[in-house]
Amino acid sequence: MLKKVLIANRGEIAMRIQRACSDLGLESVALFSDADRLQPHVRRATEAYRIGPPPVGESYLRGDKIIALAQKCGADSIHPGYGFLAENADFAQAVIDAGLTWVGPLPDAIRKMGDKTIARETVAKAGVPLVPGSPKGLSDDELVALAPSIGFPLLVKAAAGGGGKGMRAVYAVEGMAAALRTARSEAKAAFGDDRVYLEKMLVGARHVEVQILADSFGNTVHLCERECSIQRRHQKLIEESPSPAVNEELRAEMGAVAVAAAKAVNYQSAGTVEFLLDKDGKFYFLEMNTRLQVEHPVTEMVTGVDIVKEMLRIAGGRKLSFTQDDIRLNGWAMECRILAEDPFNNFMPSIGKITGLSLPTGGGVRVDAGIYFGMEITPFYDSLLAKLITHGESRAEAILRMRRALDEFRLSGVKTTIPFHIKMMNHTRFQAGQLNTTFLENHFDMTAPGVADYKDIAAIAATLVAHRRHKEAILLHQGGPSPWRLYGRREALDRRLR
Amino acid sequence: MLKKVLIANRGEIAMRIQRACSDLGLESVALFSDADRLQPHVRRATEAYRIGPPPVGESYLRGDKIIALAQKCGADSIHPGYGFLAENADFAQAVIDAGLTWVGPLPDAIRKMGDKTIARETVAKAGVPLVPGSPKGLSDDELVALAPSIGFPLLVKAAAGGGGKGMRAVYAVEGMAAALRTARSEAKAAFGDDRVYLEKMLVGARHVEVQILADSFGNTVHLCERECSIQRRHQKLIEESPSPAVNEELRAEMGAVAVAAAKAVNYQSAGTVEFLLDKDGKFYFLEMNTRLQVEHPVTEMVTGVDIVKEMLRIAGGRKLSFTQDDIRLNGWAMECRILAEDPFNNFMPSIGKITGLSLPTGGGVRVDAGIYFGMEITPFYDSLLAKLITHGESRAEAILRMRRALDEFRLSGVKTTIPFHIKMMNHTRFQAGQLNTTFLENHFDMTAPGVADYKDIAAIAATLVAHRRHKEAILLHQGGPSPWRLYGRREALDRRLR
Amino acid sequence: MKYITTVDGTQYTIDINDDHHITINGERFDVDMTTLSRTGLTSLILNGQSFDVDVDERDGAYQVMLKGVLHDVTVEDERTRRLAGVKGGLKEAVGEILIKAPMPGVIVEIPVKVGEAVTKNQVVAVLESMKMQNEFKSPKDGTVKSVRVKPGEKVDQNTVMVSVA
Amino acid sequence: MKYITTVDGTQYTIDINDDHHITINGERFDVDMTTLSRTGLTSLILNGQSFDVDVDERDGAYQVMLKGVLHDVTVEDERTRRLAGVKGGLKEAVGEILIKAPMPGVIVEIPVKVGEAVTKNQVVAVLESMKMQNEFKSPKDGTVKSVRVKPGEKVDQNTVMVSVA
Repeated sequence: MLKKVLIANRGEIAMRIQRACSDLGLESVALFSDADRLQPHVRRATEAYRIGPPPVGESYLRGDKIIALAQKCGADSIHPGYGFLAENADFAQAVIDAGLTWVGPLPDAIRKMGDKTIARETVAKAGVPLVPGSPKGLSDDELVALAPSIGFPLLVKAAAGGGGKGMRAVYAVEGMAAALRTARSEAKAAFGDDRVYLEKMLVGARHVEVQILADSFGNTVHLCERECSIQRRHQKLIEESPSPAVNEELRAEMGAVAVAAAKAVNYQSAGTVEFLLDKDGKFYFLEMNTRLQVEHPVTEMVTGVDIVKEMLRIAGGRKLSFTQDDIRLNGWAMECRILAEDPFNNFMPSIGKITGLSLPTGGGVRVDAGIYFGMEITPFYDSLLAKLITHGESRAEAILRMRRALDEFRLSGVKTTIPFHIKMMNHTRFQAGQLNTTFLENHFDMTAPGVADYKDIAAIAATLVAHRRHKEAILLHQGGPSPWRLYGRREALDRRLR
Repeated sequence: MLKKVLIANRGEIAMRIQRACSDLGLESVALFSDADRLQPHVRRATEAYRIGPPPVGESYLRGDKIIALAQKCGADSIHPGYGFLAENADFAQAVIDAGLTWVGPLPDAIRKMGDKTIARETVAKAGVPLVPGSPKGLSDDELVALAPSIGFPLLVKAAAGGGGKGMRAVYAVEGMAAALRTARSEAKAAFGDDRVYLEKMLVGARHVEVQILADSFGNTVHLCERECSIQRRHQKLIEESPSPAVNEELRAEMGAVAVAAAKAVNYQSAGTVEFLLDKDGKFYFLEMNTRLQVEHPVTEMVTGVDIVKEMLRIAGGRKLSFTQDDIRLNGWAMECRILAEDPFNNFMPSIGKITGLSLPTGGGVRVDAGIYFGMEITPFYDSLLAKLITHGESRAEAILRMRRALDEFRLSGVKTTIPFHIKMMNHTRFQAGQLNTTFLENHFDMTAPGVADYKDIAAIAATLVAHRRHKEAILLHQGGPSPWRLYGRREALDRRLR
Repeated sequence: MKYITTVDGTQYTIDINDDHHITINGERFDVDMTTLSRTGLTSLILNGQSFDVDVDERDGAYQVMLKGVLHDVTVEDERTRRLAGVKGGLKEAVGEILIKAPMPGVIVEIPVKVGEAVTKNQVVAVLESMKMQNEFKSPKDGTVKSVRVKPGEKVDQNTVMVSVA
Repeated sequence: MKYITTVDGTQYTIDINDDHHITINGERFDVDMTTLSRTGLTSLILNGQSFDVDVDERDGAYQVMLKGVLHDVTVEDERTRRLAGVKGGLKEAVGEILIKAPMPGVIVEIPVKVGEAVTKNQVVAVLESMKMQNEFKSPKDGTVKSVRVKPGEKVDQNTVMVSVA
C-alpha cells in the first residue's frame, strides 16, 4: 500500500484528495503557488511546499519540479486530481520512471484515449457504438450516396477542422449538394484542406456518462451513470445521478459498453466513459476521461463508494473490494457548480475578495470547496469555487434540498452562479427532467421573471437602506470626519434603526 | 397531511426542523426572542414572529403566546424540538385543545414517562428490566436479608432523597449495618425522612439508548441503538451508533424491549428508551425521552431514515413507510457536541462574539448548526453551538473523519469544546471503544500531554508574532497615530513579513 | 419621509412612517429590518414574512439580490424629486465615463474609434480572461472620447480601455 | 534578533535570522508564517511542515492553540532580559488585579474578606451562570483589597467581583 501521497493540484480537489488520504491513514503533501499560500489545502496539510509563481506554466504545470519535490520529501506516489497534468501521459510516464506510483491509469491508456481518432477506432473494435458517419476524404458523389444510410439530419464537417468552421447541417438529401459546396470552400479557406465527412446530427441528445473503477487484477466495475446535459459552451454546470432518462435495462447496457471500452485500453483506476444519448434511447461514444472527474461526488452519494479512496487503494495494488453485483443505487444526487462568474452578465468571470461566506449545512447536503472568508479570487485559475451536492430519496427531494441549500449559501464580494442555479431548480422543464445539451440555449432565460415576483420587497429593502444612509449623512454632517467616530455611529445607528 | 408547521424552538434544532419541512414541501413558521433576531432559523424562514424578550420565561416557554401566534398565522401544527416545552404534557394538551396538531407523542404518554415512579411501574409490567433493588420503607433487618439476592456492590439510597445525600455504597454484607445507620441519619437530617432502599450498583455501565418511531396505527419500529457514555455531569458530549458493546443478538433484544416500553404507553412519534448496559451485557431501563433527541443524526446516518421527516409524516396521520425488517445498519456514525464552554477551564460557559468561523465540509461530514460569523453568544440559552457528525465504513473511519473534521472546524471569539473532542479522538481507550459513564472521571485528563509534542512549534509561532509586534511598534513610533495609517501599515507589514 | 422607488421599471411610493411601519402604494406594513455591522447581512421581516437580502449601492443606484433575482432599484425622496422636476426612471450617467477592465486579460477587439458616436449598450471593447471572451458595452448614448488600448495588448485589472462622453 | 521563549515551563532560545529563517536551540529552519489581515488566521510552514495556529496575546503573555492543545508562552528579547536580570519563567502579575465576571450570572459565594491574605489559585468568588457554578481564583499571592458583590447578587458581564493586590 501507499504511505505518502503528493497531491499535484489545488483548490477543492486538493482538499478532496487530502481528505481521502486522511481517511485511509495515509500521509499527504500539498503544493502551492504564491497565489495560493493561504488556501485551505495548504493550511490543512501536514506538509506543504511552494512550487512557483502564480501562472500555471510556472507552478502547477511544472512536472519536473513536482517530481523532484516528491522525491525530496519522501512521497511514494502522486495524485494529479483533474486538469493540470492529470491527462498528460508523458508526465504519468515520468512519474513512473522516477520510481513513484502514479495514482491513475497507465500512460498507454491515457495516450490512446487522448487521441480522438485512436480512441474511436479502439473502442469501436470493442463493440462500442460511435456516432454514425462517413470516412474522411470521399467524393461528393460518394457522400451523397452514403447520406441516406446515415440518416437525416446530418452534419457535413471539415476533416481538418474544428470550431464550427466548414460545418453545415443538412435536413434532407436535396440539401446535400449545396452544403457540400459551401462546407468545402469554407474548409479550404480555413484549413487549406477541403476534405469533408458526414456525421449524424443528434437532435435533443443528452450527455450521459458512466463511472468506471478498474483494479490491476483485471476487475472492472461501473458505478452507474451521471447525467450532465446542463452545459454552457461545453462546460458542465449541473450534474446528477442517476439520469432521468435511463432505466434499469439501459443502465446495464451502457454500463457493459463502458466496461468494454475501459477494458479495450487495459484501463486501471477511476475513469469516465462519456456518451450522447438520443431521444430514442440510442447512445454513442463521445470520449473517455482518463482521470477523476469534477462531478464524481454525485456517484459517491448514490452508490456509497468513495471513488478517491478506491483510486488510492487500486494504486497501492489492492483488489477492488466489491463486484458489480454489490453496486446499488440509493436515492438521487445532484451537483451544482458554484463558479466565480456573473450569470446576469453573460457568465463573465468575477475576481475579488470574499467578504462574506456562509456554507449550507445539515443532512443530505455536501459541500466540496476550497474557499475561505477573506480569500482573494485571482484570475490565474479556473472559476470553480465550490461544488454543492445534495442527496434525497427521490429526484424531487434532491431538487428541494438543492433549492434550500442554494438559499442558505451566502457568498459576497464576488459574483457567483448561485442565482443561475436557483433559477434552474425552479424551472419546470428542468424539474420534469426534460434535459438535453442545448437546454440552456433553447429553454432558459436568466432574465425571465421568476415564479413569484418580489419587486415590492426589493423596493422596500432599497428604500430602507437609502433612508438610513440619509439619516447617517445628517448625523455625520453634525459630527466630525473621524473614522473611529463614524464607525461608532454606524453601530449605534444600526441598533437604533432595528 | 400537515400544511404549515410552527417551530417552537431556536438554534440548530429549529434549523433542522425547518429543513425537514422544506424537504416535505411544508411551510414553516419561526419564532424568535429579541436576542435571536439574526439567528439563521429566523433569516432562513419564510415566516418569522417575535415572541418576547431574551429570558426563556418571557419567550420560548410562553406556551400561551406560542399557541395564539400559531392560530394567528394559520399554522396547523406545532413542533416543539427538544428542551423548552417539548416534554410539557400540559402544553401538548393545550395545543391539541386549540385545534392544532402536536408533532410529538400523546400528552398521556409524556405524562406517564415523565413521572419516574409511574414510568418504572408501567414498563416493568411490560417486561422491561429495571435496576434490581428493594422496595422503599423496609426495616434494617429486612434490608440486610434482601441484600445478597440483589448482589454486591449495591447502594443504600434515601427514599425521599436525591443529590447523593443519604447515599452509601456497600461492597459486602458485613458493611450493611454501618451503611444503613449513616445513610438513615443523613437522610433524616437532609429530608426529615429516614426511609432508605437498596439498588444494585452498576460498575462500569454504559449509557445505551434505543431510538423508536411509532405511527398512529400501532406500528412501532426501533432504529437500533446509540451509545452516549461520554458524559460530563450527566450531559452527553459524544454519541455514536451503533454501540461498540452491542452485537446483533443484543441489538434485537434491546430493540424488542424498547418497543415493548413504547407500546406500554401507547407511544406515537419519535422517542428514545434509555438503558444502562453493564459489563455482563445485562441492560436496565433508565427512562424514556418522549421527544426528538439532540443526538438523533447519528441514527439517521447509519439507518438512512430521516427521523424529523418521519415525525412530521406520523403527525400528519401517515403510516410508517417501512417495517422493522427494512432497517439495516450501514457503517458507523459519531457526533461531537460543539459547546461554548472552555474545556481547559472546567467547562466554564463562554460568551462573546464569533469573530472567525469556518465549518468542516466534504464527504461523510454533516454539521447541524445555528451559528454565523459575527454572532453574539448570549448567556440566555444553552451552550450548544453545533453538532459535528461524521460517517464512515467502520468506527475507525468515523473517528478518522471526526479527527480531520475537528481539525478543519475553526471558531474564534468564544471558547469551545473542540480541543476536548480532539483529545478524545486521540485517546487510545476511546479508540478501543472501552467506554462507560465514568470515562471522563476515571480515564481522561484534559491537561495530559498529547500523542505528539508541539511545544517547539508553539514557541516559534509566538516568537514570530512577538517579533512582528516589535517591528510594528517601531514603525508606529516613527509614523503618526492615525488609525487609517496603522491599518495600511499592518497590511503592508503582513505582506512584507510573509 | 416619502420616497419614489423604481424597481426594474415599476414605480412604488413608499412612506417610512417610523422605524417599524411603512406604507407602500397606500398599504401599511409592519417592518423590521436589521443589518449586522460589517457583514452586509440584512434581514427584513415584513408582516411576518422573512427575507434575506443583499443590498449593494453604487453611484446612488441600488442592486438588490433577493431569492436569486437581481433587481435594479432607484430611490428618490419626494422633495428632491419635486424640486428637480425629474420624471422618474434611472438617471442617465453624465460626464466622461471610463470603461475599465475588471480583471487582467488580453484585449481581443476595440470595435470603436475616437470621435465615433455610440448608442447605449453598443459593444466598445472585448477582453479575454480566464479562457473566456467578455464584451464591454457603452453605458449610455454618446461619443467615444478615448481609446487607450490595442488588440493583443495585455492589461492589468482596472486599466481604462475606452472612455465615452 | 534573539528571543528567550518559554512554553509550559520549557525554555527555547530562538534567533530570527531573517524573514524566512530562524534558529531554535541552535537548529536552523526555513520558516514561512502568514497571517490573513483581520481574521487571526495564521499559517506556519516550517521546513515544509504546515501548522494552522491561533496566537492570542494578553498583557504580554501569549496563548497558542495548536492541534487542539493550548500552550502558555512568554517571549522575552535577550537584551531586555539581560538588562532586567530576569531569571526566566512567567512574570508575576503586579499591582491591584480586578477579578471580573466574564458573563452575567448570580454570585453564589465570596469565600474571602477584605484584608484577608490569599495564595495564588485560592478561590475568591463563585458565580452561577448557564446553570453551572464557576470558581474564580486569585492569580497571585496577595491581599484582598476589595469585595464588591454579595452572595445572591445578580451581576452583569465585566462586573468586578473582588480585587487582589
